[in-house]
Formats: sequence, C-alpha cells, structure tokens
Amino acid sequence: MEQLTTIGLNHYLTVSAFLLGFGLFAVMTRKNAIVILMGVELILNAANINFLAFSKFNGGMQGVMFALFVIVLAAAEAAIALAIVINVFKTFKTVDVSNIDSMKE
Amino acid sequence: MLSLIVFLPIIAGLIILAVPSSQKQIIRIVSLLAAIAQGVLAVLLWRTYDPSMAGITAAAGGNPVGSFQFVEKLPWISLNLGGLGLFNIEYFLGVDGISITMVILTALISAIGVLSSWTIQKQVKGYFILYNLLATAMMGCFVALDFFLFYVFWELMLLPMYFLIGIWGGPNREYAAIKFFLYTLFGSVFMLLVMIGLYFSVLDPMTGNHTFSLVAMADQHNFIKDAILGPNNVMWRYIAFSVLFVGFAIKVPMFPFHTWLPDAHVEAPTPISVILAGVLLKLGTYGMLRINFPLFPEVFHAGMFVIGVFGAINIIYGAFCALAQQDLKKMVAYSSISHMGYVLLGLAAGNSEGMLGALYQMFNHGTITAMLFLLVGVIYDRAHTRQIDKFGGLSSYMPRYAAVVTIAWFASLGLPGLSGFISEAFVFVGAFSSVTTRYIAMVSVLGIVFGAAYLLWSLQRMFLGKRKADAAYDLEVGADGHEHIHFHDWKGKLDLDSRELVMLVPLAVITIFLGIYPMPIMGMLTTSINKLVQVLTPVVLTSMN
Amino acid sequence: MHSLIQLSIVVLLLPLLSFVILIFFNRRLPRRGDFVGVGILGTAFAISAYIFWTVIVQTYDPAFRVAWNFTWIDLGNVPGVGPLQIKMGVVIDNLTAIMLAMVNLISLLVHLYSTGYMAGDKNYGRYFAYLGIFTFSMLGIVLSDNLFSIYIFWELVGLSSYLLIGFFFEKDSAANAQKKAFLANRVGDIGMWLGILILYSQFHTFGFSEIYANLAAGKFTLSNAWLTASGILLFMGCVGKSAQFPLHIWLPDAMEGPTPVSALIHAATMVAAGVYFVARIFVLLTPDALHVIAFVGAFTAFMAATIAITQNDIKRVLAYSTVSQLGYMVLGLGVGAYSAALFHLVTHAFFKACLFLGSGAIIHAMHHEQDMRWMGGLRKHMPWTFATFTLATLALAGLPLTSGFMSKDAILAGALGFATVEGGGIYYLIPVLGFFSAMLTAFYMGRQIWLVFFGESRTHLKPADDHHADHHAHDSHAAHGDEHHEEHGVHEVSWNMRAPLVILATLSVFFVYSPDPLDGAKGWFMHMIQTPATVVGSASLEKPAALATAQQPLLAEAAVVGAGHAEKDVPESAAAEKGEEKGGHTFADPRQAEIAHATHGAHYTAIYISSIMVVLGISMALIVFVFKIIDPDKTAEAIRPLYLFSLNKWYWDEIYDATFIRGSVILSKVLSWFDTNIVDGLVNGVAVTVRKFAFANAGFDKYVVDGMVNFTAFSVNTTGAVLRKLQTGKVQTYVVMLIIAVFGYFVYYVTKLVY
Amino acid sequence: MFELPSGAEIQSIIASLKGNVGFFLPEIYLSVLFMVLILIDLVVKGRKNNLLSIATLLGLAGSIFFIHQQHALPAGELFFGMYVLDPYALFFKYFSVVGGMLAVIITMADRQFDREVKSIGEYYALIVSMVIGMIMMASSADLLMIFLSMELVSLTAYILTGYFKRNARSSEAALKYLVYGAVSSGLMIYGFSLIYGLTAQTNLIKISTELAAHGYDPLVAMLATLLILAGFGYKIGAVPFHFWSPDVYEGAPTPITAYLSVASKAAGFALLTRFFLISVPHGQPKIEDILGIDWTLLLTVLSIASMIYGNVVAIWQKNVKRLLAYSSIAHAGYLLLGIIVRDQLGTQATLFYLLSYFLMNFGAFYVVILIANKTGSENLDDYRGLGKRMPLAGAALTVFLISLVGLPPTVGFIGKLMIFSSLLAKGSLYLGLALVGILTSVISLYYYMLIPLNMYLRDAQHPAEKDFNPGMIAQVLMAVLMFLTLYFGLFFTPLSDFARYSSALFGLTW
Repeated sequence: MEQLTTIGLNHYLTVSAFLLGFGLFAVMTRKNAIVILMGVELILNAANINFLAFSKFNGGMQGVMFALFVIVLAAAEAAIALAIVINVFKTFKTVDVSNIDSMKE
Repeated sequence: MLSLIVFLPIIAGLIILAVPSSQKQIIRIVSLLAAIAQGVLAVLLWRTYDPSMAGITAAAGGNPVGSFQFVEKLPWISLNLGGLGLFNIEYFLGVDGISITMVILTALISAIGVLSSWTIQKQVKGYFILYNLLATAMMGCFVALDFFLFYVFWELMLLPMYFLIGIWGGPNREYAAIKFFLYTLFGSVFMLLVMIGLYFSVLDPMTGNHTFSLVAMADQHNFIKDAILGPNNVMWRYIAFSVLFVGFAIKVPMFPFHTWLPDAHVEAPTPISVILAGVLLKLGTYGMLRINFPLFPEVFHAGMFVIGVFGAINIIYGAFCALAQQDLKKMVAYSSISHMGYVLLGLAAGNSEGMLGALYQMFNHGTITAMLFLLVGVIYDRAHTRQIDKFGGLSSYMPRYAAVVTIAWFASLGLPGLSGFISEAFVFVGAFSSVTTRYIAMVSVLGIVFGAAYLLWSLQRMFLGKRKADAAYDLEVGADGHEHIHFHDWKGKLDLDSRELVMLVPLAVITIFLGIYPMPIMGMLTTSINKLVQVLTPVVLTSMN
Repeated sequence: MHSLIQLSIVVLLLPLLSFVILIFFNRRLPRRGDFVGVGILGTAFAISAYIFWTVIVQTYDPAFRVAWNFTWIDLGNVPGVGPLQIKMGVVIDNLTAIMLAMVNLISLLVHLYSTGYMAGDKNYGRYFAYLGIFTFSMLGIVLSDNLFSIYIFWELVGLSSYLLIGFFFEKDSAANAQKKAFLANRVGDIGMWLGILILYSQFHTFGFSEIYANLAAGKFTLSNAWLTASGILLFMGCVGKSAQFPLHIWLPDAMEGPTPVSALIHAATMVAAGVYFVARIFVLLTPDALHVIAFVGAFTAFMAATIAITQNDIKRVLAYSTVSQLGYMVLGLGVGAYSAALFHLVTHAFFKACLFLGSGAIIHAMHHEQDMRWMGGLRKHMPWTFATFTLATLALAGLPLTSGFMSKDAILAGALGFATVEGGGIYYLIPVLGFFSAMLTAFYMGRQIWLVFFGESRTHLKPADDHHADHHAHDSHAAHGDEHHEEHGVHEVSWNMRAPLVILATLSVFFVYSPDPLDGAKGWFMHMIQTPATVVGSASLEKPAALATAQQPLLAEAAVVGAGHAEKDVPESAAAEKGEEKGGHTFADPRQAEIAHATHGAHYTAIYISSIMVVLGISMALIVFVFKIIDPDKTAEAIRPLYLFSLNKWYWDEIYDATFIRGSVILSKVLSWFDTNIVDGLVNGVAVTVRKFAFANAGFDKYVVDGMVNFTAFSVNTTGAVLRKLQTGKVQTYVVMLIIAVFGYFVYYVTKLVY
Repeated sequence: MFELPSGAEIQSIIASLKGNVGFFLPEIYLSVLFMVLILIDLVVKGRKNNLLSIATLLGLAGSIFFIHQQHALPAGELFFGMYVLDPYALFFKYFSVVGGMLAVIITMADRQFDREVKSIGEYYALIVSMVIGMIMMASSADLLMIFLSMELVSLTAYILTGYFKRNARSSEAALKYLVYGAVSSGLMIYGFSLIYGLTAQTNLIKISTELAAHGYDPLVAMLATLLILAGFGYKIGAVPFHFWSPDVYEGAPTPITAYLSVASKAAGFALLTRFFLISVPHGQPKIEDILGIDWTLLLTVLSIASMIYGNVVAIWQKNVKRLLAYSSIAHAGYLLLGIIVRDQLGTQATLFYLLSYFLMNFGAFYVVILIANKTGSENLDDYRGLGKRMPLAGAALTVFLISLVGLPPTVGFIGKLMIFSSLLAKGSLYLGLALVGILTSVISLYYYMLIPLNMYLRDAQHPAEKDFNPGMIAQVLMAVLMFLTLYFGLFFTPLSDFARYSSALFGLTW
C-alpha cells in the first residue's frame, strides 16, 4: 500500500521511463522536425526527473546541478534547433524530415 | 656504401624533380647516370666482397659485423615503451652471400631498365621519378637487415609500381595495376602482423632489448620461450610461417597466387616488365630465404614437402599455361611462373645444392627474363602486336634479333652452356638428394620438356617458316632483289638498333658466361648457403638414404 | 697434365673456335669462311689422329687411361656432406681415342663434302658454324669424365641438331622436324637426368670413376630397384639420342636437314652419342636394366627395318636403317656384347656416313629429287658414287669381307650367347629379331640400290603436281630455287664431294679392323675395347632387398676382392672364366663371365645364321626388283594393311600426336582456361563478394528495412512490412537505427540474463 | 535536504577556485578570444574575412603558449574534481588548437565561402568555441562537465555545419546532425542519470570507487552503459552510431568536415578513453564482473563493425568527401583497437594514430578543397586527369591517401604499426582484431586508390581551359603537410614520445 500512497523513487523513475519512451516514440515516428525536437526535450526531461529523484533519494547536490544545466542546455539547443529548422524550411519549403533526403547511401 | 647504392636513384629522382619536365633528355641522362653509378658501386661491392664470411646469422656474441659485410648500423627509432623496454628500430644495412648477388642483379637490371625506358615519351619526368623511387625500394629490400626497414622498402615498391603500370601501361592497365597492388598488399599486410609478433618475441643479444633485427631473429636462441612467436608457441609459429610464406609467395608468384602476374606483365611497359620479372619476383624468394625460413626453421622443415609440391605445380602448371598463350608477353609471363617454381623447388630441398640452385636461378632468371621481356618489347615496338601468330619467318628478315632471341629462348629453356641450365640442374640435384622432395623432383623434370615445348613452339611460329598471311608486317622485294619487310608505322631500324643491342648484349654475355663458369656468382653464395642450411637443419641432414 | 690431355682439350676447343669465328664473322670472310671450318677440322683431325696413333698403335694397352679434372664449382663445406666440389674433366682411354678420331674424321669429311653440297646457300657461313658447334658438342661427350658434363654436351648436341635440322627453317617441315627432334631428345634427357640424380643423390659426385668406385664399395644405400631404375633412366638418354623405340620418331623427320648434316648426325655424332653413353655407364647397369636395354634394342632394330622396306624417300630408307642399326648396337650392349656394340658403332659410322653422303651426291645430282621411285639408272652417270654406295650397302647388309659383317656378327653372337645364359624362352626373341632384321636390312638395301642405280631413269614418270610440291618441300635453297631441272644433267659430283665417299668406303672394308674377315675379335678394335667388369654384382642383386641392404658392404667387398672369391662361391662359373681368359681378362661377376663364355661359343653359329639371312635378304631383293618374279605393287596390295602399317611407320607419329602432343595442347588450354577463369576467378570472386557485400551495406542506409533485418532479431517479414515504408537518407531512420542498436542489444542482454 | 555550506567553507571553496584558475588559463584565454572575435566582427566594417581569420589564427597560436605553460603544472583535479589537468588532456588541447588553426587555414583557402556567404562573421568565433569545447571534453572528469563540453561542441558544430544557409545540402546536413546529435546526447544524459542513480556520484574516479565497492544492478548498469556508449559512439562516429556522419560530412563546409572528422572525433575518443579507463573500475581481475557488462566486448563489436562497414561501403562512393566520411568511420574502428587493449601502449597507439590521422586527413581535405576550388566539384569523375593539371596537389593527395591506407613510409603506417603492436603485445589474445584491421585496410586500398586512379590513370574528359594553379601559399602548405606525413613516417620518435608522454591519465596508474 505504501507503494501507492507514498511517492518513492520508483514512481519518479517510472514517470521518467515513460517520458523517455514518449520522447523516443516522438523522435522515431513524427515527421515534423519541430515535433522531433520536442521528443528530444522529452528525453532530456526524463533524464532530469531521474537526476532530481536520485538526488533526492541518494543525497548529494550533483543531480540537482545536473538537472539545472540540462535545462539550460536544452534551451540553448532549442534555440539553435529552431534556427536550423527555419533555415531548412527556407531551403526545402518543408520541415518534414522524411522529405529532406538529398544525401543518401 | 650500401646507403649510397640504395639512395642514389632517389637522389637522381630529386634532381629530376628540379628539372623542368620539357628537358626529357636531361631527365633520362640523370637517371642513367644514377643507374650507372649504382652499377659501378655494385661492381665495387662484388670485387671487395669477402666470400668466406657467411652472414645469415650474427657472428659470435651476436655481433652482425663479423658475419655480414658492409654493415651500416645506426639507431633510427628508439622509443621507450615502459614495461616493454625500448622500441628499437635500426637503420641496419648489410649484405651476405644471398643478398650481394641480388644487389648486383638489381643494379644491373635497373640500369638496363633505364635504357629500355628511353622510348617512353609520356610524362617522362613523372616516369623517371617513380622509376628511381622503385629502384631505391628494390635495392633497399635486398640490403635491409632490420625487419622494419625491410618492410618499409617492401611496401615502398608498391606505389611506384602501381603508377608505372597504371599510367604507362597497356589498354587494360587500370585493372592490372590495382590487381597487382591489392594482391601484393594483401600478402604484405600479414607480414606486418608477423613482424610485430616477432618483435615481441626476440631479444637482441647485444642490448637485451626487443629488436627488429633480422640477424638476431635468425638465431633461435634469441627467442623468448613463451612469447607469442617463441619456441613454445608452436601453433602460432606455424601460423606465422604460413602467413609470411603466403605473403612472399604472392610476390614469387606461387600458384594459386600468381594470377596478378600475367595481367601485370601484359599491361606493363617493357622496362617495368623487365624490372618486375627481373627483380621484384626475386624479392619473394629472397624474403623467404632471409626471413621466412631462418626465423622458423622447424616449421620450414615440416613444410618442405608442401613447398616443394607448390614448386612443382608452378613449374608444370606455368609451363602448360605458357603453352596455351597466344600473346608472347603472356607466354613469357607464365614462363616466369614456371621458372620461379624451380626456385621454390630448390628452396624446398633444404640442402646446399638445392638452395644454391635456387639462388643461382634467382640471379639467372633475373637476367634471362629481363632479356625475354626486352625482346618482346623490341617486337612490340615495331609491330604493335604481340600475337605469336601474327609473325612468322622473322629469322630471315631480322637475323640479329633472331639470334638474340634464340640465345634468350634457349637460356630460358635451360640449355647447357647458358646460365639457366646450371641453376635448374642444381635445383634438381638438390631436390632429388633430399628425401622429402625426391618424388617431387621426379615429377618436376617434366617441366624441362614442357618448357622446351612452349619456347620452341613460339620460336617456330614467330621466327621460322615464312611470313603468315595475316602478319603484322608487309613483305616487299627490295632493289637488290632480296626480300625485306617493314612494319607499318615503324620509322626506326628494322633489326636491333644500337640502344637495344647495348641492353641485350651484356645480358646475353652474362648469360653465356655464367653458364660456362658460374663461380663468380656461386662463389659468393656457397658459404652463406651452407650456413643457411645449417641454420635450417638443427639435426644433420639425412640425405644419404 | 698429360700431353694427350692437353691435345684433347685443343681438339675439343678447335671446333668451338670454328663456331665462334664463323657465327660472328662469316659474312666478312672470303667464301663465307668455309675454309676456316674445313681447316680447323683438318687440324683437329690431325691432332686426334695423333692421339689415336699414340694411344692405340703405340701404347696398345687395353687398360690405357689418362684423366684430368678441375674444380668447376666449389660448394664449400656442405652440411651433411662435407667439402663438396663439382669437377669437370677429361678422360682419355682407348674408346675415347677411337671416337675422337672417328668423329673428327667424319666431321672433316662432312665439312669438305659440304663445300660442294651447300655451295651457294644464303646461310652458307652459318652452316659451317653450326657444324663446328655440333662437332664440339660431340667431342665433349666423348671426352667427358663425368655425368654432368656429358649431360651438358648431350644437350648441346640437341641444340646443334636443332640448329642443323632446321637449317632450312623457312620450310615448315624443317621447322617442325627440328622442334620434334629437340623435344623427343628432351624427353629422353629428363630420364637420363633423373638417372644422374639418383646416382648423385647417393654419392654427391658426378664423376664416373668415383661413382663406380662407390658402387663397387657398396655405398649405394637405396634399394636395388633404384639402381636398376637409374640404369634404365640413364638409358633413356640413349633412347632419345640414339633414336630407340619409343623416341625414334624424330630421326626420320630429321632428314629435313641438309644431307651432309644427316650424315653427321646419323652416322658419327648424335646417334652414336647414345650408344657411347650407354657404353660409358655399362658397368653400373644391373641385369634387369640390361634386359630392358636389350629388348628395346631388338625391337627397335626390327621395327625400323620393317619400316625401311616400304619407304620411298632415299634418305628415309637410310634413316630407318640407321634406327635399325642403332637398335643392334643397343641390343649388343644390352646382351653384354660391349665391345661388339662399340665396334658396330664405329663401323656403322663409316659406312652410314658413306651412304648418306652418297645419297646426298645423288640428290645433288638429281636436283633435289629424293624419291627413289623417280630415280633409276644412275649407275652409268655416277660411277664413283655407285661404287662407294654399293660397298657401303654391302657393309650395312653385313656381307662378309665388310666391316659391317664383323661387327654385326659379333653382336648377334653376343645375343645368342646371352639367350643361352639367360635360359632361353623369351630371351631368344632377341637374337631372333636380330637375325630377322639382318635379313630385312639386306632386302631393303638391295631394293634401294636397285631402284636408284639400276634400270632406266624414271624421272619422267613423276607426276607433275607431285613434282612441283616436292620441289619446294625438299632441299631447295635459294640458289637452286629457280632452277627447274630438265631431263639432263645427271652427272658425277665434284672431287670435294667424291673424296669423302672414297675414304669412307675404304673404311668399310674388313682389313681396316681385323686381319680375319670372319672374326672381328681378332682385330685390334675388339682387343683394345674390352668389356669392363660390372660394378653391380649380380650375386648380391638376387638377394631380397632387405637382406641385400644389410649385407651390402660385405658383398661388395667380396666382389672387389675378385675372382678368387667368386671361384669359391660359384664353382660352375669358374669354367666360364677360364674360357674367357684368352680374351685377356676375367669377370668377377659370374653372370657376365657366363655370357662372355657363351658368346664366344656362339660365334660361328652367328656367322652361319646371319650369312644365311643376308643372302636370303639379298636374294629376295633380287627376286623382287631385278628378276621381277614378284611384283612389289601387287604384293603390297595383297598385304595392304601390313604395307600401310610399314609405310606409315607403325603409326607412331599419329599415336603420339593423338596422345601426348594433342593431350598436352589440350591440357595446356584447359589449364590456361582454368587459370583465367577459376584461379583468377576465385580471387575476383572474393572481390565481387566484397563488392556485393558493400552494395548490401550501401543499401543499408537506402533500404533500412533490409538493413534492420540484419541487425535485429525480429522476424524478417513483420518488421520488414512495417519499416519498408520508411525511405532513404532520412534522419529518422538513422535515429531508429541508433535506438535499435542501443535497445536491441539491451533486449538481447536481458534475454541472455534471464535465460 | 541540503546543508548549506558555512562561511568558512565558502571561503575555502573560493580560495580553491582562485587557486585553480591558474590551471584554467588556456580555456579562459580562448574564451576571451572568442569574445574578441565577435567584437571584431561587430566593430569592423566592410570585408573583414582576412582580418578575422588572421586574428583567429594568431589567437589560437597564442593559446599554444598558455597550453605549453601547463606542462610545468602538476597533474591534478580542478574545481572539485570537475576538471583534470594531465598530459593526456594537454595532448588534446594541442590537438584541438592546432586542428582549429588548420581549419582556419583551410577555410581561408576555400573559395566556397566567397560564393555562399556574404560575411564570414561569427564563423571563426564559433570555431574557437568549438575548440574550447573540445579542450574541455578532453579534460572533463565529471559527468556534468562531459555533458556540458560535449554539448558545447555539438551546438557549435550544428551551426557550423549549416553555415551555408542558402545551400540545401548544408542545411540538410545541419538538420540531420542536429536531430541525430540531440537524440544521442539525450540518450547519453539519460544514461548518466542512471549511473548517477547507481553510484550517487558524477565524478569519474568516485564512480569507479563506488562501483568497485558496492553492488550494482546489472540491468541498469547495462542500460546506462549502452546509452552512454550511444553518446560517445555518436561523437567518434563508430558503427552503429555513425549514420549522421556521411551526410554531415558531405553537406558541411569542407573545413568543418575536416575539423569534425579529425578534432571532434579525437575529442570523442578523449572522452571515451577517459570514461572507459577511469570510471570503469580496473585493477580488478575481470572487468566485466564489475560493471556487469563486458565493455571490451562492446567496444570490440563497435570496432569490428566500424572497420568493416566503413571500408566496405566506402568502395561505392562517388563523392570524395563522402568517401572520406566513410573512411573516417573505418578509422574510428582502428582507433578503438588501441583503447580495447586497455594499457599504456594501447593508449599511446591511439594517440599516435590520432596524430597521424590529424596530418593525413587534414591534408586530404585540404587538397580536396583546393581541387574543388578549381573544378567546383567533389565528384570522383571530375578528378580525372587532375594529376597532370595539379601535379603537387595530386602527389600530396596520393601521399595522404597512402597514409590513410597505412603504407610506409608514411605516418599512417606507423599509426597502424603502433595499434597492431599494442594488440600483439598482449600475445595472441587480440590477434583476431588485428586480422580484421589488416584485412580491412587492404580493402581500403581499393577505394583510396580510386582517387589517384582517376587523377593519374584516366585522362580528363574536358580540355583544360582554366588555370589550375592553386596558389603559392596553398602549394607550400600542401608540401609541408605532405612532407610531415612522410617525415613522421620515417622519424616518428618525437610524435611517439609525445604520445607516450600524453598517455598519462590522472587517476590512473598503468
């Protein structure tokens, strides 16, 4: 019963695992570059939840710090990503990654 | 002195690099001068060589100087590898009986190759730079006594050869060149692994460090018992031997690794064919003698029969394939395969006679095959075809050419009085005297007949009889009532011109002289060979039953 | 160095000098330098005559022998053997002296003769050069003291014959013949070479004397089969050079060479070399080997004689007769009639040279007509030729009072004796074949004489087409090329061609060799050349191999100690030895002694039988060709298969062509195909596989579906169906791959961990 | 939850930080350079390409001085174990900086920039920031630093890859790089989080001790390992994490391709090696029992797959840059071999191989750029007959390619020699790997030789109508690179000694 009432490490980890799964699913199946990047954000946030959870349950500040940095970097990455996606849209007139395949083999 | 003889061509190459590419004649002359200087040095080496020093292994105390001659030993690379001691690579040159002859041969063939290259008109500068690079690499291989150095020279040959065939070759040159390259590289990369393995297995008795010195490696006492290629590691020693052997066998080329050779020869320009057949093939067997066998004597002992069988296959198979060829050059190429089979057979005998025959055959095959390819080149220059059936009756119209061809052909088929005979004879003597290879020798003598068959048949088809209906030349009756022939767009002299004579006559003279009195070359070989045989046989050879 | 040795070396080198001078400078010398050749050969003959005089006439010692050698190749201190040198040297004994004189004489005569016969040929100078090297090679064989140098000169003879047979190389037939000769000889040579190798591998020497000493001392450690094999293999060299069955096929074709060359090859030099060589190695031949030799000789003698009957080409008849006579010699050696065989070698050399030169004179006179059917009646036009030719023919047929009679008779006596000693049965086949061949010889030579010299000229009978073809097919060199011969002009040849005929004919008469026309053994030749004692005792050979090996040293010792022991051990042979004593020497070997004895006994029997045979043969020839009681054509029709069999030379050429030659060519084609398609194909196959693999991998990105199949453990069909919709070069597929790589391995790991 | 540090502690922390700043000078200097470059870009008007490039070049050269100063400093941790300074890190500092300089030089030579972009602007600044990122990658001793430095490199690399904004291929490459890189680093960070969960540590050395001391869950450890490997594998471009590289290498501006293929890969290796050697507890008898998985096996699979895949697929390439991309995948495989042996010789060999790879790959890309400047193409077919038109370029490219194959007397050969030596020094254990390496290098000969084949053995399809002289400076630079490739192939002691010196990692005794 405690499992259900008290939120423990496993809960965090389960959520994080789900987030990771969603992220991966998005990354694998969505055609839109923006959505794919959103999937990446999900993955990063899954990691963040892990860090925070571990930090809480194992003690130590590193996890928290890590999560902070991940958030910052996710933001930076998003900025760059959007710039690139816009550029791609300018050239290809689409952000559908499945159509952007001039280089192959 | 050895350094000089090795690097002379590369110096010439550097000079050529500075010559503008329009000055073709200067480029040629620079190359020729280097080749002549190399030849002079080779003669000097020959005259000052002391045939009583054996070589092969180091003298007492592990010092190579007492055993090898003209030794140059300088530290080249020395790395500290911590627990593994020093990583020592030496610039270590020296000659003994088995290499001095090859040095002489290389100098000779290089010089003749330069002369033969005179007719190259395409990208002369590039050609001679590569040629000189090749010459250096070949010479280096024969005098290097450090495995690493040897390997560097060995691989250094590939690239110039690739381009020389690939750029100046015949119509199918791309294929032939890359085939040559891949094949030989395939053989040599394994050598790299074995080389490294040997390095970790051998200690230099003089310094106590690991060493690449072939001299130290040739002495089984210097092996670390439990190292990867140490005496206790029997399986790996067998594998290493086989791998090395295949690497060298590709160069020889030994059946079934020979198929690069006909292609390479057919496509290569004449001088390169000469070099290829005259020197490069010898590197395979030289490598076996210098590296493969002395380093793994017990494996060699166990493998003598197999090597002999391959030798016999080479001899007979090569002869049969030659018999079927329509292209003269291809025939000569296969004849090389056949003749290198004798070398293998002689080596497989493992006794002094066989080894002597093999080494002598290496020298003689160098001169004779060089002659053969030059002669093929002569006719190809004129007729632009090498199809044997496109000729006929040339004897009447090109008597000098026919005469030299006759000498070369008969030398190739092992006629007594010409050098090829003595080497073949000794190979058989040795192979038969060894119990292991006796029956192989009995089969291999068939090669004598088939060798004669294809050579005589081609001789007949090209030189005897009358002009064939679809011959590559026209027949006309001259003002003096005699019949003459002329080739369609050949402006030069019909019969051999003086340049061609300068190339061919020395080779013919050498062939005849060494056929009558072989001691000038053999005398340098015997001590080393006896020593080598001793190294190869831990127990006294039982050839007497 | 003995002065004779020095002289003999001079003799050896003189013809080489002639070769060198003429090959390089013949165009710059007057008369193309023919005088150089003749002069040098004259000198050589003079010196060899001096040697002959010194050795045979002055010394007159059957055991005369001087030898000299030098180290040719020094192998140093060979492991397992010790110091080892390969020596070359010269040996002079009676046989050498005789052979030297004979070879040089015939060579000189051929040189002389050729100045007439070959005059006007465009390669006249080169021709004499070739003669020079031929003589040199032959002299080398004669003088050699070891197997290695014999082998060298052996091959050089092959080369010289190659050059000379193909002298008219513009003719395809000549070119074919020279190749055939060389190759057939090579086949024999490899046998000989193997024989040499067997001996060398045991004793590490090539020298005759060392080998024999070692053999006698029983140092041959292999089984006796090897020894027999070595004997037979060495004999194979002779089979090649002396044109014995089965390698006789080259010799008749060799008639494509200029006729004087035929004389040189088939009389004095090349073919004699084989017999000479067997004589040299005679002592190491085991009885088994000797049997083989004897049978081969007898069969050859018979076979060639049957072929000679039907040949129409004047030179071919002589060629087959040469083969047949060589068969006799080999037979003689095989049965142990050593001196008789060599005797026949010498006598045959002279009369056969005479015959060939005579036929050359005829051909020359007939403007290169060689077919006997179109000759006839030459007796009147060419009296000198006729006389000498007839005399030589008689000698060949073996009529009494000729040299041929004596020598052939001695061989046949030996064969008879041999057959008795060996216990009859199949061994009697040898003398029977010998006698029968003697009859055939008389018959075909009678036929030849008749067709050529008697009757009316039949030149006009020759069919025109045939004529034309023949004209080109035979000795037509440039000078004669345009000279169509008419119905005239058959006249005697000039002096330089006539003189050799006379000299040679003279040497075919009995008194040169022996005072007794019926018994050659009474002459100087048989005295000087005596059968040497074998070094492979038959007593030891009959032991089982294992025992023999063990007892070898002991037995050999016994053999060396000699007759005394033999007498004790084998009492019945004592008588035989005593019988031989008047021959001047004894044999330690009982078998040899017995044969010698029996031969002696068979002497008169042989004379009777052979005389009868010869008479029979000649009379048959007379009946057929002179009295025309039997019409040859009809007879030929009646026994057509046999006739064709003979005419086509027993079909050996066809058989060899269909088997060995075509077989080799086909095999070579097959192997060549194999080489380009299979061996090379394998390599290329590997390359193709690599490329295919590369393609698969390159498509990996392209058709990720398939690539995934390779990388995941999922079912091919389901995943394939789902993921096939994904397309090329898409970043998402990359991501998928990444995730699959990571989680796929993880799943694999979990599975492994669980189970 | 957390106890806040007391004032004294904060004082000591600050003191320690201040003390450590001296160890951080090159990074600081480069950061300043980064900003200066942006300032120059902003301040200076008009065309300033040369000014910027020279400034970058000099600035980077200046950093070498600071790096050199660090040799005198003791090896040790900085910033509470976030960062280490050891010869190994110094090696990669030099490597990145010199690589950056070469990238700048190559950029100066590349005429495509003139066509594609109006102003080179922040390009050089970004290169400098990438250099900083790489330097930090090599020095990171903490998962957090690893992540940060990797992201720094990746983000700049995304931008630089897409630097030709109007060029479709460049944009496409950037997008692919971005998506792939983001997912990879996402997975890696998730892996980090699991490791953190297992050990409660982010410092590599502490992780190692922790893992060795306490238990672990093999499944989690495995998953973490695989995820982390995905991140590292993506950086070094090893199969099966290589998919981005051919497309990115083909699409990116060639100097960036060169820099990515050399320095970025090297930095990835720096990380991988440090992580693999330090955080995986060693000194224990069986390493796989410690971390639950056989790291060596994983790396071996990666290595073999890379060698085979890279070499085999390269055979089919028609674009030279793409060909070199596949070859770089293969080289990642060879480099991994040196890590697998897990000893000093192996590390030394890897470092040496990186040095040789640096020379020959930069050289090759440089020549490719020079050729592309003249022919406007990177297609193999357009290389026909170039050997005659650009003799020095042809010769140089041939030397670089031969070196890439690993034939003497080039530095590439020595690299392979060292790698195989390190394998064989372990006896017959790794012989199979050596065999794969050897055999695939034979295959590599085939496709590398396609380039000289086209240049020399085939004649040009079109007659030469323009000048093919690449200019004096380019000639000299090519010649120097070629000479170095050959020189170090014959006299490689300095390189090798340097590699050996650099193989000392902090926290690790061989």
